[in-house]
Amino acid sequence: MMQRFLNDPDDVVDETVRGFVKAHGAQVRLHPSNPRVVVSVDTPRAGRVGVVTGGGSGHEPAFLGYVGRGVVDAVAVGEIFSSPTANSFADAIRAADGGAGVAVLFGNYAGDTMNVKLATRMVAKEGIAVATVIANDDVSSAPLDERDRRRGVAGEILMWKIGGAKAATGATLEEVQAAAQKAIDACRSGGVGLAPCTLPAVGQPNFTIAPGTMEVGIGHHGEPGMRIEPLRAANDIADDMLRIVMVEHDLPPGASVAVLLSGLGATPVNELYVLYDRIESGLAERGLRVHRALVGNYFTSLDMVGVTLTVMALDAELTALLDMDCAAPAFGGW
Amino acid sequence: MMQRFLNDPDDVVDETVRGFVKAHGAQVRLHPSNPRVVVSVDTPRAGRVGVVTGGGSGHEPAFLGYVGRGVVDAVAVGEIFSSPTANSFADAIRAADGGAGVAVLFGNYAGDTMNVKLATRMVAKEGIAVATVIANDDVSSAPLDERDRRRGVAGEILMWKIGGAKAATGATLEEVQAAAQKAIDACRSGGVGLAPCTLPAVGQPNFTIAPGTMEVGIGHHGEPGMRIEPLRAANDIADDMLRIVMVEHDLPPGASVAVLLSGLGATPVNELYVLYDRIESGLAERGLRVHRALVGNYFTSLDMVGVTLTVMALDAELTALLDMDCAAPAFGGW
Amino acid sequence: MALANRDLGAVVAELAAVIVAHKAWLSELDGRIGDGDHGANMAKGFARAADRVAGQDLTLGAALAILSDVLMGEIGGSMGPLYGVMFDDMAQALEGRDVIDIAAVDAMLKAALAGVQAMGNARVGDKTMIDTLAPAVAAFATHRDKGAEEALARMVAAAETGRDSTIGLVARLGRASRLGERSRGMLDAGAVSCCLILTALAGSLTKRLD
Amino acid sequence: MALANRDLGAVVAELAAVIVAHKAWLSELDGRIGDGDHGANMAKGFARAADRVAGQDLTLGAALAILSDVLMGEIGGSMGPLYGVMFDDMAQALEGRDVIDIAAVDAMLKAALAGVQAMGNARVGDKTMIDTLAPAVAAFATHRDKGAEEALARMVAAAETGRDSTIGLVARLGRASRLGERSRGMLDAGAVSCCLILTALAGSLTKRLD
Ligand SMILES: Nc1ncnc2c1ncn2[C@@H]1O[C@H](COP(=O)(O)OP(=O)(O)O)[C@@H](O)[C@H]1O
Ligand SMILES: Nc1ncnc2c1ncn2[C@@H]1O[C@H](COP(=O)(O)OP(=O)(O)O)[C@@H](O)[C@H]1O
Ligand SMILES: [Mg+2]
Ligand SMILES: [Mg+2]
Ligand SMILES: [Mg+2]
Ligand SMILES: [Mg+2]
Repeated sequence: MMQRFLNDPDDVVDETVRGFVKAHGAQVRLHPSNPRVVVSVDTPRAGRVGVVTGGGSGHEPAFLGYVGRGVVDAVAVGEIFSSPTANSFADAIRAADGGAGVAVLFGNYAGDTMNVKLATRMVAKEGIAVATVIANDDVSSAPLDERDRRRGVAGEILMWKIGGAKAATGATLEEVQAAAQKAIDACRSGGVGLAPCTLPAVGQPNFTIAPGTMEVGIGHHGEPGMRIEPLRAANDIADDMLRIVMVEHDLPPGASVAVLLSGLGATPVNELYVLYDRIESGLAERGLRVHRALVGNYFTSLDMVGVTLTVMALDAELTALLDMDCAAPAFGGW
Repeated sequence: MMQRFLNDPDDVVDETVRGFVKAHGAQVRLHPSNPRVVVSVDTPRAGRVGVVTGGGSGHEPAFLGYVGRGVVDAVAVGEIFSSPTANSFADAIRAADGGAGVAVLFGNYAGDTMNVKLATRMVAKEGIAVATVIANDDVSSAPLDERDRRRGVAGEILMWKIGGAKAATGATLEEVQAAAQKAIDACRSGGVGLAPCTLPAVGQPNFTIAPGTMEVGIGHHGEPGMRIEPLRAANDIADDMLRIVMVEHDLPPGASVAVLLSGLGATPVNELYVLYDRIESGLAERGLRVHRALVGNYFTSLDMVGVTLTVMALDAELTALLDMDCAAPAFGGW
Repeated sequence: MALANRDLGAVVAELAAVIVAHKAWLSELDGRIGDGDHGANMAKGFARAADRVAGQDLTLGAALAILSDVLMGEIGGSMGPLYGVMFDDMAQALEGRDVIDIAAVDAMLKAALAGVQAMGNARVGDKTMIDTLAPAVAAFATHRDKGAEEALARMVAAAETGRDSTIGLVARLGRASRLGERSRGMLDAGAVSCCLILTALAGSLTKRLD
Repeated sequence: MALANRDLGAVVAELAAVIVAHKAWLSELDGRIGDGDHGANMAKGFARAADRVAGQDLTLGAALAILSDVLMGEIGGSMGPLYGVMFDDMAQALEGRDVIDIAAVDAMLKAALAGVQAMGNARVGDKTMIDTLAPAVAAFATHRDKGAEEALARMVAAAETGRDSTIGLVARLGRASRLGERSRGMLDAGAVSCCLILTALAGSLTKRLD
């Protein structure tokens, strides 16, 4: 028995999108003809590069929560844990196009890659230039020398922020693409799962994490991680996650980073802070300074118990773009 | 076996507060001598009324997340689900005092009431004027004619917002108190629980919700609600909650409301929007307009699966104060 | 009865020892109809107070004031303020007294009851520590003419009867009141801790009379 | 073989009927090593396409183009683009043809394979629908001289062998690849649906030849 707030599981995505647009009507609107596309009220901006993303549902507030001023212009919404259609990506691209081209910044999943490829083909006929960046920040999903096989996880949020900020400066499509690529290249992420998630249409956990154990390196849909091991104390987990994401970061003492610690849906908020307490100490021990920290449910996986840690290495350009003003439902703001 | 991110359960509150202050150091700081008091970096403001709250931990981002510019000046932090000490309330009051008195806006729980009473006695000797408002927005916790027995739940957030905004206008202590009182009087809240929460130190659920059932009217610590009934579809639950909070609201068609729909910790974010979709439709059917909606994990109960719905009736004054600019970690903002 | 009011800090240590010894039991009782932290709350506060009075030459009032400070300052929840005020008011009732005589104990007990009632607004029958405290205080006053030892013994007996009366009561205050009828049939944790305190206090005083 | 290329919309309806009939089976297979939605994804897309072609006088190419549109436009995940491109490229291979002859079928099948490979970059042995499609297309080409009926039968036989070969394979692409060695021993859902489609297509064409 699922203890969840659901109607017909087949309707959950439409209902989520509808409720989201109702709640955040000051910032976003539904595409007039495609109920699986959400568009910023500021979009399109003539002469500016549009920023688009999209992905499966069940990760709320990702992806649609990052639509807003100075972040993402339009988002394509898929079924739960399933890529949006090519049509939806194409409609999002069309909605975001202000005549200067559109950067599609998405995660490295086969379905998304193929649907973006198709969508790009569709809008090319209409003369819309598209550049893509494929996020691959999840270090546990493949070794470094096969980085193009790594999946995209919460680092995507920082990629969108940087890409959106660059677009807001009036940069060209190539410049926006380069900034977003630089952003995701500067990100390393790793997740830990303590309890699995249940897809509404399935009604039972779609993988297993035995009580007393945890899955280190878990993916955002429950993809198996690097290892299953006995559940340890929060501080040990924090240390381990930090090691996993820092191993490929070669940062001199005094360098700045941005940190994103996201709950996966059913993790109590206070425990995110328990972990963050230790993570920031670990960064300080490495001589690093946290320029900005985001702690909360930023990129979830339905009701999974777990977290994703993302550390982004900052230089002057990324810092300036990261700090640029923006507004989107998932970033809150009054 | 608890699948949770914890160290020694006795340390969870200190670790949470420490992590919180590290993550949000641009907005808040720890009290220099009391590690259970968090203070806004803007506080105290000379000649302005201070706003203080406090309560047990386990409700993050409440209470400490509402410390910030134009909301709460200082917060006293208690053990999990247990009132802060009188000393902590007194230190929060002292920290918030800018010479114009301090409004302590808190929830109707015996421990909080007594500790605020004691704290008020302590600071009175130092010449600090204190006015209190006790939130009692939870309609399920007592009948209307025993309103002073009703507990305070998520409506407290709107009370803090209104009280903080009023203080920011330079209002007197009496005016701030009156505005906060008016705010909470305009709020009605009701919760539904689908799965219980587990206190770190206890290690097993501290009450039971049988699978296949739900507790309508549940309190923020699992206090028994109005009735236990079979789990129903999200739309039915939304309709029921709306009925429960609207029954005491007598609003003419065309009136405006603010809506706060908070997850209780382990509720998937998308399901909050599924509920909100229906709730806003229900308000529209009643001819009401949602002036502002907050949907997210605003006031939680550890890892409880459930939600609280708060509807606040707005008039011109409350609308203006609600819309006033503010910034606090729990409200996000870039 | 006429006890020199000095070197009595140990009385607080003796109260603390009893509370700490019953920590698990108090939490278990609170767990049945409350949130299960009464033993932890109490033991933490009393143990800290015992540490602070240790090795000092204190009057009973001064020792109780320290206990009160710790409870009010460091223990949240309901117990901090309720027992905090109780011991503070007891200390105030002893202020300026060089000897602890029957009148002093009577004043002290009456102050304890008044303090807890002013803070918590509980009445007899609400299933709280008041169900122990009120009859105990009354019994001492009634029997004070019979001498300290007898009056203290009567107080303890009344406290025990009061404590046990909570089994048959439905909680009307505090967390247990959420349970309504389901709270009947169990001892109230605060009534039990209050009885432990009064009993230990009586023992400490009686012992010093000998 | 020389089939007039009109009134062939029903072929798509026949493909859809087979897919819908096997919805649960396809999902169950996907559930073992994927996310369990293959049957639902496929049935939704094919059933919608069947609705759209119903009652229309269409060429095979036009009907396949409608199927492709529905899959690309309304079905996300991997199947939308993979089968979407496959049917789109099949339709393009038939463009301008008045009759469906062996050369047309051969061109159509080769286009299907090229389309899926261009979109998904899978190779034989990766445990995907390609393990069905590639040998089936090759078999038809090899045996086209033996006449349509025989060549189609060879194609179906090769598709079945290819489908069954996935049991022994470890998935290197798609969701099942997460499982590594654990994906061995199970049929691949896409290989099964692809075999169903090719078999149904062969049946529809053969039937109309008689
Ligand atoms: N208003 C009150 N007046 C007197 N005693 C009270 C009152 N409310 C609660 N109590 C006592 O407090 C006890 C519970 O204490 P404790 O468990 O330490 O605090 P909490 O209820 O905050 O967890 C109850 O058993 C009851 O005897
Ligand atoms: N790159 C690819 N090329 C060809 N076929 C693929 C590829 N990736 C996956 N597949 C096929 O897709 C099937 C799964 O389809 P489906 O379950 O509908 O999509 P999803 O994997 O998005 O849930 C697999 O069984 C496999 O045959
Ligand atoms: Mg899928
Ligand atoms: Mg307690
Ligand atoms: Mg208790
Ligand atoms: Mg699948």
